[in-house]
Amino acid sequence: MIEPGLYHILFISAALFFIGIYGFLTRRNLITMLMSIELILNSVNLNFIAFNKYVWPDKMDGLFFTLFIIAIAAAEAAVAIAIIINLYRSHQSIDVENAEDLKY
Amino acid sequence: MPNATTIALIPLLPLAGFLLLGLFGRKYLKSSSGLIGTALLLTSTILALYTAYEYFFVYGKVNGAYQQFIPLQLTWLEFSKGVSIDMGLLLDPISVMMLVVVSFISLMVHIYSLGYMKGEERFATYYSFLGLFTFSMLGLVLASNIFQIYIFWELVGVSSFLLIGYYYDKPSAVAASKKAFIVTRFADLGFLIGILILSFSSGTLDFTTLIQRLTSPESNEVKTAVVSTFLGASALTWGAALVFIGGAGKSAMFPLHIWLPDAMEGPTPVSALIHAATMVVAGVYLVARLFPVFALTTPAVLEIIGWVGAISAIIAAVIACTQTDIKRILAYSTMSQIGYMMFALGVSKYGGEAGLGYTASMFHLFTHAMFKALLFLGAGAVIHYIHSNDMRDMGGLRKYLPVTHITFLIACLAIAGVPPFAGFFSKEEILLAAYQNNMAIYWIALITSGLTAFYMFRLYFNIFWSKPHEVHGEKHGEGGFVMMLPLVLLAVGAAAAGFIPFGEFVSSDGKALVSHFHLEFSIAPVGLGLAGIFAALWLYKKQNDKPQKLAAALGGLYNAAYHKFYIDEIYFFITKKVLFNLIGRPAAWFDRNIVDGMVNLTGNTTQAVSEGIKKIQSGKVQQYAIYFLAGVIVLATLFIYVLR
Amino acid sequence: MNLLLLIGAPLLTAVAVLLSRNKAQVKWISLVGSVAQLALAFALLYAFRQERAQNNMSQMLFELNYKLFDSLNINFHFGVDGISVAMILLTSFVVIAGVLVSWNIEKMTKEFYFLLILLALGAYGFFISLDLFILFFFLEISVIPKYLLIGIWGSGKKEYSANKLALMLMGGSALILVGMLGLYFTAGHSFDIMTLSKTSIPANIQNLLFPLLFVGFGVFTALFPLHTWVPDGHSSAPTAGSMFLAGISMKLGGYGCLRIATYLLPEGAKEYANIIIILSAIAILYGAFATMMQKDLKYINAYSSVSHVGFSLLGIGMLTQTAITGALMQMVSHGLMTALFFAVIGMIYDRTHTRMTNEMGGLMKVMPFITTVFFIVGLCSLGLPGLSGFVAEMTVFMGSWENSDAFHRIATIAAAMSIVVTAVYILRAIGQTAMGPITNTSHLQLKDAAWNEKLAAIILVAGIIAIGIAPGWLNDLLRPAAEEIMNRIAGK
Amino acid sequence: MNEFLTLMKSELVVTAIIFLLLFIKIGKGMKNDSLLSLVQVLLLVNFIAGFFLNSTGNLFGDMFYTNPLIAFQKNILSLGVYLISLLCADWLKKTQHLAEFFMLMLSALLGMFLMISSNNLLIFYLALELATIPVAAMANFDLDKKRSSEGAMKMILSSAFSSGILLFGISLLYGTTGTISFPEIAAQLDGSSVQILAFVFLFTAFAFKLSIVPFHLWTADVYEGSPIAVTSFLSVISKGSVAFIFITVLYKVFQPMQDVWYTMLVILAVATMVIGNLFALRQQNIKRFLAFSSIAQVGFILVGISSNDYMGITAVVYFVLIYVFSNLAAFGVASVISEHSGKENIDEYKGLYKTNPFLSWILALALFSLAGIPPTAGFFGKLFLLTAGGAKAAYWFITVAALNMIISLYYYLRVVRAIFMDKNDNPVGKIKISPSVKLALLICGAGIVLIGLLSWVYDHIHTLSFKL
Repeated sequence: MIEPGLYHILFISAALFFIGIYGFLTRRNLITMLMSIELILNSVNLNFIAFNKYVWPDKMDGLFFTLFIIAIAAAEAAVAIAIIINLYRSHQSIDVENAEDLKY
Repeated sequence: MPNATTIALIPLLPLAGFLLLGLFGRKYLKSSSGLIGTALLLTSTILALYTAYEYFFVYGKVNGAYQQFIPLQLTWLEFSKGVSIDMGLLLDPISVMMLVVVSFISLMVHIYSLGYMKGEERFATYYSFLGLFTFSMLGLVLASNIFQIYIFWELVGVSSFLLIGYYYDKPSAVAASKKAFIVTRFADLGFLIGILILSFSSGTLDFTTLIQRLTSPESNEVKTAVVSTFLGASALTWGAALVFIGGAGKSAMFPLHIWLPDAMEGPTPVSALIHAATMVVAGVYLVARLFPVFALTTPAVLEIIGWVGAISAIIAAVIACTQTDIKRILAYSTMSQIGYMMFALGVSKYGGEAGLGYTASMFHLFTHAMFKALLFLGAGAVIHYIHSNDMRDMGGLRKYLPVTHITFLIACLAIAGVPPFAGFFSKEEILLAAYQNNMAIYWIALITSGLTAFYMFRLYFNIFWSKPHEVHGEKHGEGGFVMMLPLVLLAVGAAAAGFIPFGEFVSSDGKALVSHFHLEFSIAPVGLGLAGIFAALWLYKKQNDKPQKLAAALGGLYNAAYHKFYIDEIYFFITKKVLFNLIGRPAAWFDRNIVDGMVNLTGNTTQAVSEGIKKIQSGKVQQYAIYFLAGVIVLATLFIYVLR
Repeated sequence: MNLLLLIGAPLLTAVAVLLSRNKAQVKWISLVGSVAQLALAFALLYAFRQERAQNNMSQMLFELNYKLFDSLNINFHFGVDGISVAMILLTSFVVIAGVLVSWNIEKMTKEFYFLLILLALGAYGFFISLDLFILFFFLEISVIPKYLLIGIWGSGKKEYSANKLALMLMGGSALILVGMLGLYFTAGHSFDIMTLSKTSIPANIQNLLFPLLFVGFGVFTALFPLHTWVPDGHSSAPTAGSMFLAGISMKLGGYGCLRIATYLLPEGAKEYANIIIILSAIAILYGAFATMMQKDLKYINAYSSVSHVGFSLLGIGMLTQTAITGALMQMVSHGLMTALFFAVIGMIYDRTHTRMTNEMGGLMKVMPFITTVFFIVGLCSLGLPGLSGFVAEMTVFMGSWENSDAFHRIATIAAAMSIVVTAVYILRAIGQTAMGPITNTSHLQLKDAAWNEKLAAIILVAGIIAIGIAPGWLNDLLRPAAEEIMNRIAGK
Repeated sequence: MNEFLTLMKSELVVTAIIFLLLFIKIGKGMKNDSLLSLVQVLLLVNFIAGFFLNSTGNLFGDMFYTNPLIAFQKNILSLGVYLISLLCADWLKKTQHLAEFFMLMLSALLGMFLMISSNNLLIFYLALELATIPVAAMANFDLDKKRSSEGAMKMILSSAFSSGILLFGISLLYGTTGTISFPEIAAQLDGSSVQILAFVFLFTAFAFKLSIVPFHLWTADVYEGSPIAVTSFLSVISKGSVAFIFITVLYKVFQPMQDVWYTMLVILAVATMVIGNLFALRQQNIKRFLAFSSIAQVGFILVGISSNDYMGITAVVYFVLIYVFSNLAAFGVASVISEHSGKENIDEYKGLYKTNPFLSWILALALFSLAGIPPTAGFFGKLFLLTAGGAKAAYWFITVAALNMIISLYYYLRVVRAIFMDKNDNPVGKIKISPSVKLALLICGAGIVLIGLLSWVYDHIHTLSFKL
């Protein structure tokens, strides 16, 4: 049973980050895209925590930052979902490919 | 020192006439304009004669030579230290002589026109133009500065343009005026560059200084100018040659003569004034003015001048024999006579006995002015009477136009060089000068004088004898006193001018030159002249078919001469085909399509690009994210790996 | 005398025009304004000559210096030397003539006159500013009025021409802007021309900046091959518009080429002089030949402008005092001449409703006054002595001839050849329109010039003749200024 | 405590207004007209209040920092908001959620205030989100329009995405430096690869907000989709605020990396100007057109920023001030026209001058100012940006920028041409302009004409920024 080091966690968070991006780029469903953004934010949170714990144990900035990010993420999600619902009203779908009238 | 204002008034009075009649003539002074113009010119003629008297007899000679006065010299435009255009009055024998000639002939024409142009729609305009011309010509004559002469040179050019184009609604007249202006303009280009060269190498534009600097071989101006060469000829040679081109253009020397015959489209008195007596001899005057430079510094150019003159003389004479438009015949004879003056200068040397050609040339200029103006005015009377320029419509007019007939005959005798008329003396001197210096030219001149006699009397007989004239309708007479007076006065001049001891007054170096006649020498030219006259008598006294036979016999030569040796056609080809089609059209095309095309091209490419890249804005939010990431990655790699 | 008047007068006029109620008021107000400007210009000339007479030989007279953007060291710095005075005179002449000929504009009269006066304002300001930034400001002011004048009141493919003109001029200004900033930083944060003229700028920077500035201003004055806005712009513009364009705006460029590019960057000027000479010699001949082929009177004058303006650029390129003086004379002369030419064309067009030479003929019979003026301007353009064109061209030639090497000589001769070609196309134009039989019988009813047209023509003709008969005064005005410029070029 | 009041006064005022509106809303509410006029008054008060008691200092353990220049920047923003409230009055009166709209807008404004004076990455991030999320909601305010919600969706998603990237960058920065307060970071920077990566991430977030190419693609769609009031808010106010903080971050925090970001700015500036212009060239919808033109304008702002000295700061602040007037004037006219005739296409503007000379002149003035033609202020603004950029004597850079002015002039003239020259059978009808709009337009016009010529404005900003 080995103690997980900084780089393990960074690896995981990086993985999460890219998974999130991948999801954002590929999923057609708006809600899912929103969720992948949450993944990105969580990877960031992991980063902060890890750095805080392993590199700068005496500076709590990372921790607080994480808390704030969570809060903001919630707010963002709320507004986003509101918008998506409204979009659904007008487009009768929450598929990103149906919302491409504005272009060129 | 003569009084500046008196002399200044001589050109300024006609100018006043020009302004007065030009501005108010057509409205207020319609009828009186003729008299006003004539009065003004009469005054300036009197002043001119007075000046001449004063110059030759009051101030007279100082140690054997007439002095040169510059009573007035105003700086008009200064280019740099010492190089400036001055407006000045230069008095020396030739300028005084020209002063008299110009003002006198112009006066004659003014008077004559009172009758000839009566009832014309633009009577006032006509007189204002005459005033402008007289002013410019007098200014040219009196010029003390080479650039001043150029200025008035251009002005006489434009006034001749205006007067040729006087009947502006006749397309032929318009064409002729344009032709005259453009051809002379082309020559003036040479003149201008010549001036630039001369003025640069002499460091001045003032005649006296310029001549004095360029004729003293040890002066450093000459040294430097001679050293700097272009195409094997020294700068000075080029300068002098180019200046001569200017003169040749104005004086209708071959091959720049093509405008002169067409210029006859203008009213006949104008032809008499401008294209016979005064303006066309400006070239001769210019050469005479710069004669020391030509003679002492650039003899090569003088040689060319001689040949050009001779060739022009004979070519014109030959053509004149074949033409039927009486004014054109006179035009060609003018050209030929000016050729005489030119080669007379060409064969002359500077100073002393050798300077005979110079004197002769000026002498001929003088006499020629008389009888040629007379011829034109006479022709004018005939045309006025017949309403046609064509010899073939005429004949047997001697009864109907007695005065014209007599005076015309006198003029013909004069130009044919029959003693004791004026032409005889001047022509003799020219031939003598040629004989002494250049045999080839002498022979050409001799033949020419024969031809001259022939075609003049061909003209004379065709007009006044030949077929009898049938009167249809009532004929107004010879045009009354105002038209006869000038004829008579000029006839007197043409008859008597020869007895003036010209060498006394005018010579290359100002010293008196006694012209002595060898009887045995005169035999040849006079004989030839008489031969020509009798040939004309035999051919044209009575209407017959000998001329046609002769023409047929001569065949090719006749045709060539009849078509003026096709020189016009050559010019036409050069201008229309080469200038317009090979240069003008391509230039215009290039500008519209290439240069402008470039500008439009840039515009269109921008448009095209912006159309091409619109796909980036696809409207797909995920693609936006892809571009976003791409940006991030590119920047990151760029700044982490590439730029450090 | 206070130079601010020169800006104030047009400014007041413009405001008054905006406030005026009806067309008549607009016209008269602008006429009064332009008369006032003319008076001011003459007053300036007088005052200037007085100062010089009491030999006040300082390069710039009547200097004013107000702080504008203090932190950037940008100042309202005004002052005049002979060149500026001459140019201001020219401007005032053209302005009053332009106001007069457009007397019968019916469409949006107020806007029309407002824009005209704005143009004038720009020109006056440009000619008196001694601060690059302000100078540029005034230069730019005139772009939009031009655009609108052509676009709204123009004829033919006006939108296209207006766009082309505005964009090409903008391109020119862009280059000027860069060069300007370059000067600003190399001279240690100063736009002041007088300061810049005292500072010595390293040669490599001069060689970098000179083309920017010269080409930039060159676009304004139809430097070959950037002249293509000229034919289109001039031919599409309304009469007064063309007059202002050719008479004033093109001079802004020439002035800039000399006063900014050449004067401030002498080394660069020497470096590129030969190129300038080649380009302008080409422009002179090529413009003339291109003109020969034109049938539209306005195109004829536009192309001949390209050719004539070439002389002033040639003079600048020759870098001798006389040549530069000639170049300036040519600017003034061409300004008056071409304005008059356009005015006449406008008068003819208003009557015959065509500008095609081959559709006219014998107009001299029906409109003697107009055709006489046409003759005069034509003869001026082909350099007839007694009219301004001759003086200017001869001065350029004499000046050019002072460089004694073959290259300059050949360039000069090439340029001189144009006097023949010019004669050809001018006489063709005159012959086809004024002379000959009347081809179109409907032309027999045409009226001759009205009072305003006569007045406009007479004013400009007076200017042309005043220079042509007695060039001395203009020479005295320009030569010392040219000498100052030459001193800097000669490194004195 | 007293210090707290003075330093945070602008934020406090805005907050107060927000709460007032909230109470009115949960109270019995008000008629739109009266509410609107009340809000307008309040905003005016807010703007005027900005002029007093400006002092330097920091709060919350150096998280919040302010100084006269920052106060001035905040004033510019409040002025903009005030003008918007006037310009879009006609549209605002129609919306049934007026109070909410202003609450959102003002909280966004509050966010911007905080962002400008943030001195710490945490508060910066919070403020950034506060300045973004409400705007997304506002973008959706034409609830029944498909395009509106689409725009809003695009905005919220892409901004969330970009803030994700930003946060990742911040985390890396924190990891390498161990701090999130600006001054300390500046001290800690050593230019290692990780930090550069972090910087790039951070930079892109700004780039996204300023819509710098290639992070700009959301801009046009959102602008076109959302109501004009929001579009103008986005294009002027949020752009301006981000530009201000961008300068602070670059100059204060990343000063050690200046050669990195200078190069980056140059590249992106050129790209932004060119792409923005090329797209603007062929737009038909006026809003979309102005969107791309504003992208091009940002390119010029970058030129100014690249100078990296007080000259740049001054130029940028000055330009933004002018930009507020010019762009708002343009949007104002657009909104008036679209409100009364529903026309938003440039072709439909043809012959506008015949019917509405006043609107035409204002629009023309605004466009000339945007194109940088004298005597409008835009000329000076652009010129000073280029001057600032020229300080580094990168001539080709300036030349490219200057040449871009040609293209931009071309498309601005397109509109002018449509208004003044082109014929049109059914032009926009005669429009009765409501007084408040007229007032706003006049203010804008005056600003466009005067700010350039009244040089003391510039000098004032200069003195403010010179003190730093």
